[in-house]
Amino acid sequence: MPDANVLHDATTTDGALLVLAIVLPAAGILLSFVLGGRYAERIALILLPFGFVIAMIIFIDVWRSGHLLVYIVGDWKPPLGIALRADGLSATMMVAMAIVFCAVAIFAYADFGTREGSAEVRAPFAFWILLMAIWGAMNLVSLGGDLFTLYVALELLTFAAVPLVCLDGRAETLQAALRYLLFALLGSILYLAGTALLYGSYATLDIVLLSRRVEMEPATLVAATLMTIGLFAKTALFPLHLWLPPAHAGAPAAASAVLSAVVVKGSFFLVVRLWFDVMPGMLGSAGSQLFGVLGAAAIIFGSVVALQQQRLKLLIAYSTVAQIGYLFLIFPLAFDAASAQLQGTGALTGGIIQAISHATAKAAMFMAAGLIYAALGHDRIDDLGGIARALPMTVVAFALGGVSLIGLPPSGGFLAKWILLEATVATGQWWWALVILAGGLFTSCYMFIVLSRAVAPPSEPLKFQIVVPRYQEAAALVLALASLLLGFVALGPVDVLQVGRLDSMMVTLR
Amino acid sequence: MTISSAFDVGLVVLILAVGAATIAMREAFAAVIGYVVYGLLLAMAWVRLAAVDVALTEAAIGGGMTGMLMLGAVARLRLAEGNDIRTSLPVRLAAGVLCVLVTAGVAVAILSPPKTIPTLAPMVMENLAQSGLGNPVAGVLFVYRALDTLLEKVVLILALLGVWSLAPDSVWGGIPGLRVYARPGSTLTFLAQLLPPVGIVVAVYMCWVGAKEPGGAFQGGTVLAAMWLLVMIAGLTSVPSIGERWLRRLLVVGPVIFLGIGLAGMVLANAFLAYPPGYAKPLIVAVEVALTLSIGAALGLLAAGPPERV
Amino acid sequence: MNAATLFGLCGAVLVGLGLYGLVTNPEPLRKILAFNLLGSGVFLVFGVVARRAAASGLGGDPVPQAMVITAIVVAFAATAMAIALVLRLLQETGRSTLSADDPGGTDGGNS
Amino acid sequence: MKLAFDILTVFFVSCGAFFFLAGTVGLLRFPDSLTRLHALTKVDNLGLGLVVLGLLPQASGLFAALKLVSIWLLVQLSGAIVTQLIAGTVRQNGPDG
Repeated sequence: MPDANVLHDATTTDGALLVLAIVLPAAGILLSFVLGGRYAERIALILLPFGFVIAMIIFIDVWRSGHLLVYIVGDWKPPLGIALRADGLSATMMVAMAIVFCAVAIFAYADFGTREGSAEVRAPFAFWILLMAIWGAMNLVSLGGDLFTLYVALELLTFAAVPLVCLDGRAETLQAALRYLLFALLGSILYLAGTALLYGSYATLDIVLLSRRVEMEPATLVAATLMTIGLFAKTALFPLHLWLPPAHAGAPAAASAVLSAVVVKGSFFLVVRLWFDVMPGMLGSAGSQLFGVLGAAAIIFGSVVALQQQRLKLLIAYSTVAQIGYLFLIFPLAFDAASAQLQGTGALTGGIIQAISHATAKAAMFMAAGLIYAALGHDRIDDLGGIARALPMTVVAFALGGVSLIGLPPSGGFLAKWILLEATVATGQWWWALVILAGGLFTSCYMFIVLSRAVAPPSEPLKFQIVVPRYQEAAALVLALASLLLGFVALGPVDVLQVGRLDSMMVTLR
Repeated sequence: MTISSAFDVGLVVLILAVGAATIAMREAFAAVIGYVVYGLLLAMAWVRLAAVDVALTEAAIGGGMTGMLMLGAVARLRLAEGNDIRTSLPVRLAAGVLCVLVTAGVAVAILSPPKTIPTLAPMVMENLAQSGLGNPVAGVLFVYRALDTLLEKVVLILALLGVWSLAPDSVWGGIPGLRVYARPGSTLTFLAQLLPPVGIVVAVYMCWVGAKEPGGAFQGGTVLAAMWLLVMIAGLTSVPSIGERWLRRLLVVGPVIFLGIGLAGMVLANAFLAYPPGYAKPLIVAVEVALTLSIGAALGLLAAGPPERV
Repeated sequence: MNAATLFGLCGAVLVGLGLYGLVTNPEPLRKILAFNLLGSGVFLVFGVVARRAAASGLGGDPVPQAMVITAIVVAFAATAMAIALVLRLLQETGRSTLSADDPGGTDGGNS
Repeated sequence: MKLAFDILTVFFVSCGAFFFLAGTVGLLRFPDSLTRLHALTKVDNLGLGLVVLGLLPQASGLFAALKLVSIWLLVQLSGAIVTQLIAGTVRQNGPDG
């Protein structure tokens, strides 16, 4: 093996950026907490753009050099210490999430802004700190090179996400939050059980070291199964999705956007890390088909239930259940029968693009739905008549998000589905192509229902509760446009996703 | 069978029996009491597994603090409406099968250890001298895996914020709804006057020996939290409102100092969360002292719950 | 069978017991209790992993022991948040149920 | 000398264990809260006291012996007070409170 000795265990130049990406949110949380009052908002609004800049620099670095960025924390190399690593996947996720965070921050400024001189207010204070926490947790999920560090990241994500659900303190949202918390705790404890068993077998939890040491053993299989079930519960993959719709639909709009766009992607990302990076040869044909079946069931079930919804936010939440399903189709499609390995090429690229395009589109749609709710005082789909004339920008943002979900060109959704369809052809698994196409059909149906109601004339003159600020509409529109134009990355840096993948794959081929 | 293995078998049987009872009992109150007993038995199991640090943490947090939290909740929930019907039999059967499968899986994993059992213990010990610490667990927590420990403190702050955020808007910045039983001259007051001095000495001792022997910031912090709660419940000191400046500062002082020293390591040593050679031990002790205070405050406030009055 | 394996099997059974309670018990407080039981079973597995890797004059591998300490504190924080939610729900509604379609009730049966 | 210490230990710890057993039987068998408390205090005072006394000859030094005694004292203190509190509650709210 030529690269068996390349451990990725030396800090690279610019590695300090990785530390910054984690320390900055942590410092922001602590500072906001102690300063209180309006500082939480100010600190978040200053730091989040910085987060985008850092993510961009990391991305460009990885892209240009074609190498990982590595930072060895405390100068203790794995297995004793912890490494932070940015490969193509993590750099891409970080940039995409940073864009969503910035847009959400602009959007939330209207709902959670506090006036000059007013005392500390509960909801804004909590919201901004929790937003920074999710940002930090996502960075840690992307960069963490150690499965236990990733457990801490998962818990950060949980503790930040659950209070967001019930910020308004209504009984339904409290119930949704409690349910979400129980599912999430079950998920993380199962994940933790898996890490215990893996440590017991290999005395390391470092991803790169583990990928070199794992062997097909009972303990390893049990560990991987437990971790996967736990992560499925957190990702809300069918049939562990029950917590998602009430939680995502009940939260305030800005929070829904973050929860649906970002938080579920965190645990999905760990599923990818686990199966593509740590043990690409373990899933096997049957396992990858099972993942695909669950994904397909999620697509069909989520879409069908979405079609029956009376309320806009619930419809969008069920659509999230369906869209998560696509992410798991990559497993059967990435499975290479010849080497019995998951190949981190075509299908994985499609999956990551799907994750990003869903993140941007869904955040835009939740924001749009939130604006419609705020303007009308309700979100009953049947009574949306006239809203397209009253809030054209909002409805356009919603529609563009839908375009990406359906998968029309040139949207990111189109590119993702195109790549996945290509993979079905290449691997000869036509049945997944049917699922992908059926999902698109369902999505167009419920999008059509909503949009046809929105452009219809109102049955009675609309009474507006509030005037919707322009910049909120703009934030939603920008995200929707980002999702729409994501398809053009096909001309650009898609290959960045491969950075850092090749070597871990080659090593496990021994 | 030797005496010690007979003891182990007895202990395991007791743990499983009490554990099963906490699940099976109909009365929530009885189940919670069972859980406290269970926590203490589990602490003994940790001693038998030669993990005294964990035993201390489990006894203090797993049994003590969690039990107290649960008891408070049961007392309040008693007033609630009678609860819903039991889960249907098919569901219970399906769940039973699932749980047997999971148990079997974990058991198989435990019964098939690798031929040579890998360990990091020698590596931990080899490098421990550099830091001047004597307790290998403290070495892992504050030297090798300091990042996890630091971030876990942030998790604690977030959890507290999450608990606080459940308060109604009108009482934000108010006083947590800890039940106070202030009756001057009562035995509780007596206990709250007598125990804290001892408790504080114990906490300081635990934090101090943590560098050399079992103990440390977590265990010391938990004892501090318990003493603080006792004094508050007895009404000897008022429950602080969550907006208090000193309280917020106390809560973050540990993580902030930890983070600060970590960042200084980028300049003074050669990496984030690395300690300059020769200064490792004093720096770690400083971090531990600050963390003990912050952890104590955070655990106490987590147990006290969200603000309920202004 | 040595002591470590014995406690390991104990942990495995506790994981199953806790999972069962979490899935089948309708009361949120009891679910939280079951979660703690499940958690302590997982922690025991860590303890066994540490114990059987004893070397260099130590009673066990300190790395998993340190991880358990971190995890115990996180589990306590989670319990505190869950209980606060239950009590707040009680305050709002006078009840503390998770409504008819119980989380983890029917759906937890898959794996 | 060692033998004499060991005999002392066995004797006192056995006595302590007896009181633990008796106290536990009392806890399970006695009819109401107050009598049960009465049974429990025997465990705290005598049972634990005898066990500690029995362990003293085995202590590795003065400091360890002091630790053992302080455990007994602390349990005495908290046991007595908690018993008081429970009994007070029982008197206030009746036997079911």
